[in-house]
Amino acid sequence: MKLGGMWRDAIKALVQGPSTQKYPFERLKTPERFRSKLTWDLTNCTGCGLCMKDCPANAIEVVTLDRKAKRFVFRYRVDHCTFCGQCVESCNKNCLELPEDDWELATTNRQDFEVYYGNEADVQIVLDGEAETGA
Amino acid sequence: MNTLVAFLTMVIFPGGLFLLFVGMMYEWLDRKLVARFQNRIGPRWFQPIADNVKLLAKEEVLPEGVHPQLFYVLPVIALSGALTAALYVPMFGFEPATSFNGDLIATIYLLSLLTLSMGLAGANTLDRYSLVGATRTLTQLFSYEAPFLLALLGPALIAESWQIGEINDYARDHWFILTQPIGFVVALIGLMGKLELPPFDAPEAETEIVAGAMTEYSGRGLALFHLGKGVELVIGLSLVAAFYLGGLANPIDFVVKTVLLLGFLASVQALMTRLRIDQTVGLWWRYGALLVLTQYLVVIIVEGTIA
Amino acid sequence: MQTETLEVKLKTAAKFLDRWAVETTTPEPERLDVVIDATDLLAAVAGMVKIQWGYLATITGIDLGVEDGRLELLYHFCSGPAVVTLRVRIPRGNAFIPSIYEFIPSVSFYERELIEMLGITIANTPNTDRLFLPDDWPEGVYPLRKDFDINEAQTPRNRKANGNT
Amino acid sequence: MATHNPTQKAPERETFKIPIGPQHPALKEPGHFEFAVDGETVTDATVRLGYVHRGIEKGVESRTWIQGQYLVERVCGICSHVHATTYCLAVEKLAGVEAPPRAQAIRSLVAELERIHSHMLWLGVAAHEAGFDMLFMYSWRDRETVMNLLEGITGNRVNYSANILGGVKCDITPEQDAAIRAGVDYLEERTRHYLDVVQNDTMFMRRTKNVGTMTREQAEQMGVVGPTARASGVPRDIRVDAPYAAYKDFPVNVITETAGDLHARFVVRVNELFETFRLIRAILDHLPEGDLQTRVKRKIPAGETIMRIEAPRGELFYYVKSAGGETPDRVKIRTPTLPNMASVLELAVGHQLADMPMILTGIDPCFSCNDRMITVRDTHSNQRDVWTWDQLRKYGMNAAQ
Repeated sequence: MKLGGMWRDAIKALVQGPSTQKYPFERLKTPERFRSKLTWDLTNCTGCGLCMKDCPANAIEVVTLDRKAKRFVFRYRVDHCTFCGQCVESCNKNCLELPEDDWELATTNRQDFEVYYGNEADVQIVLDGEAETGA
Repeated sequence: MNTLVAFLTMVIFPGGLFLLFVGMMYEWLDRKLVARFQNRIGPRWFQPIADNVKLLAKEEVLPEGVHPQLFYVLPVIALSGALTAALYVPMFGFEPATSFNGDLIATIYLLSLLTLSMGLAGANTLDRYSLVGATRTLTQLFSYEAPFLLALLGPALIAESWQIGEINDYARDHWFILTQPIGFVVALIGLMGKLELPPFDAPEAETEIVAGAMTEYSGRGLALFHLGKGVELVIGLSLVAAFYLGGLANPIDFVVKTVLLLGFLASVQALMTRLRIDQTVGLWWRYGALLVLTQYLVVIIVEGTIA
Repeated sequence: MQTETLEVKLKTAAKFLDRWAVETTTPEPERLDVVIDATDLLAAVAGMVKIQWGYLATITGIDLGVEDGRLELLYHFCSGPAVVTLRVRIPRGNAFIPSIYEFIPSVSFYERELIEMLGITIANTPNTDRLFLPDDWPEGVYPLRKDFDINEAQTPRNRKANGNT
Repeated sequence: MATHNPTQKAPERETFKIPIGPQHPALKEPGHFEFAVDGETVTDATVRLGYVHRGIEKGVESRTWIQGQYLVERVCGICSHVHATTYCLAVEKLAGVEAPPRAQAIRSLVAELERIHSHMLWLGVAAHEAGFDMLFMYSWRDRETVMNLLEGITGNRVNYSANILGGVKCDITPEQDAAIRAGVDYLEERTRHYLDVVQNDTMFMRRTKNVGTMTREQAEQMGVVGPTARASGVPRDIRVDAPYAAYKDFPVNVITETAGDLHARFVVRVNELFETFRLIRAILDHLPEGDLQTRVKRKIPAGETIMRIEAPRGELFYYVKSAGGETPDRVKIRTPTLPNMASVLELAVGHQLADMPMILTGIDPCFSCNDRMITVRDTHSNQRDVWTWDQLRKYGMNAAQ
């Protein structure tokens, strides 16, 4: 039985200063396995669509323009993504990667959450196509 | 000219505005210290000022089913009670602005006005948290008031005066903390009960009854109650320091002593678990009051033998 | 009970439940499934409670589909590693089962879940209020049935929000 | 004076009711409790849950087996790993495959780290409900250690996604091994200190001793699980009763207390932390070598299975049925909070209002796990009509003295 059993902690805290991390001014290094914004590499992709099928959040869409010519556009919705990493595991060709450092994703513009990967010309075709159907 | 000086004394310095400011500073210091004890950063120095400015600027919502006049007037009474009490206390180490024989009792009751107003304010609304909070506020008032009063009367008894100013002068060469340690502890803890600081914060225990009696208050009313509490904190600390820590001779004396006391209060707040209201009452009546009375007995006997 | 081995536990239960069993299977080493008639449910549950065989973990309700035309209720009793399941099948159209509340008071919320999720009428259960679903959920729409249609489940508030009244 | 929630049916009697929730400082998750009070003494308790019901059981039916794992992981924000593990183990059983030993060991390791995280979080929350913010702040500060470890191993602080059907995604590297050991050493030292505080701090003891006492008979009758049952002397732990994942190779000692009050629940949970530290070191010492994953087909053969796991809060029960397709036919989840919740309302009656948040937190409730509705009516016959202010005050005073 004692009164104020945590007094040692209190004194220690006074001497050492707060343990709070001052976020925007000080950043901790994210661990190597941290999952942030998905990246896609066209080189090995076969357009099998397993990533799209397995994504639990429907964040991925692989648009096939021409399978033989390997013209794929990878549409990725960052705001839908739950960063579970299943797509990376599902991909047999290692086209997908979740890097650890691109995690400050907050934005005021909804459009920023829609990311397209692929050849610039192909992306433009997909974007135009969308614009046509949307109108 | 005299009226002008009196006016300034009351409204600007050391009473009135300056007192409100100091109250907010002491509140900040208290919050900051508790935060630091808990290994947090805590608020910046202008946080209480920002809080109060924001609250004062905001609309005051009149809840359904309250007595409107009472609802508006209670915070004013609370704050004015606290500010009036400051006139009889040697604030910042200066002589009390005004005094009369027996102002000690008047001060203590002016200070109780805040608690009483809060209790009434809680009872005034239909809100169930407010009602329970009001019950607890008043229950607590009945429990700490007597020991607190008795603890402050201890030094008065020796100083043979009921005037705060005179006791303060007398206490300068008599450190009552040494001769009446129990009274000191009871006075300090009574002050915590009065201000509803943890561990005596059952009346506003946020995990049970949200904000207690204050739940329905917003805007100006809440700000006035807050300011009143800040002022009361300063007055309470000055009283205890003046009576038990060798009096308040000058501003430096005041700052050193009251800040020391505040540090002690903050550490108690951080280290203790909130008491249930029945435990609070039990503590006060079973231990607080009895210990003070015992000390009285000793003081009277010792005084008697010396005299 | 604690010292009994898995086999002994399962054997005790199997022997005890044999008088009501329509069919007894052991799908996995630690499990025993006993199919019983709905009319025998009360007797079987009362018996399990009386011989103090484990505790009721939960009741699972399954819709076997429109073609099959039946609902299945699984009363899972657990004791250490052993799990004994009483399987009761009732017709989909006339889903009715007696409450086992009088033997196991904590069963109330499992039964209420069955009521609103699968549309089963449970006799003598003390409380039939809404459990999971919103207060304005339409009557007669049971989400865990296989023929559940999300469009039927629109609550008035949702409908208002979606603009289709 | 007593106003009533319009969504409730007409009350049988007029009482002074204190509502807690769905938005309330004491509850960080939504749930609506109503405590009828007699002065400060609680005479009746009811609860309405369901504010965060997301239809996960139905949702899993319309997703593939793989997607289902990430959905059930989100049943609970704190013990997400145990949900995914239970699901994976059940599906693997159905598919007739077994994850490699190393994967099973890592599953257990992450589960134990999660137990530390959950218990320390609970310790903080429970202390906060008692008004002991100091313990709250410090236990949450130290919880960061284990969260950083989990982030390092799995890549996330909550919803780790460490599992995948047929194994785990993440390996333990030698650096991580060292980091975990260092973290566990630090936490063990801190936990020893917290045990000392919980067991010896006078003020804290006054709020926990003999509050919400549940006898062993009551515990068995109500079917409570997990630390709540173990605090009442019921040695019920699935890790021991029916070992899963790697617990066959790493046996667990069951921690029990006999008092059954809030204090016992504190002591049981803190002591369980020491057992967890021991387990983590044992797993790290004897981590089996080998693969991390085996292949699981996309179509799971028809069948059904039951999987039980010891979550930080108690027994987690999964019933999974496959019709042979790419999606589950039925997934039934019974979380540990559900059987424990009934005990709260049972225990509430007769206690002080001030003890309510603590009794409620004593079982470590998880509303997002649970979301059901329970009503318990007591037999307290002292029914009063509408309370007047005088009566209330008088009762407050009487209760206080």
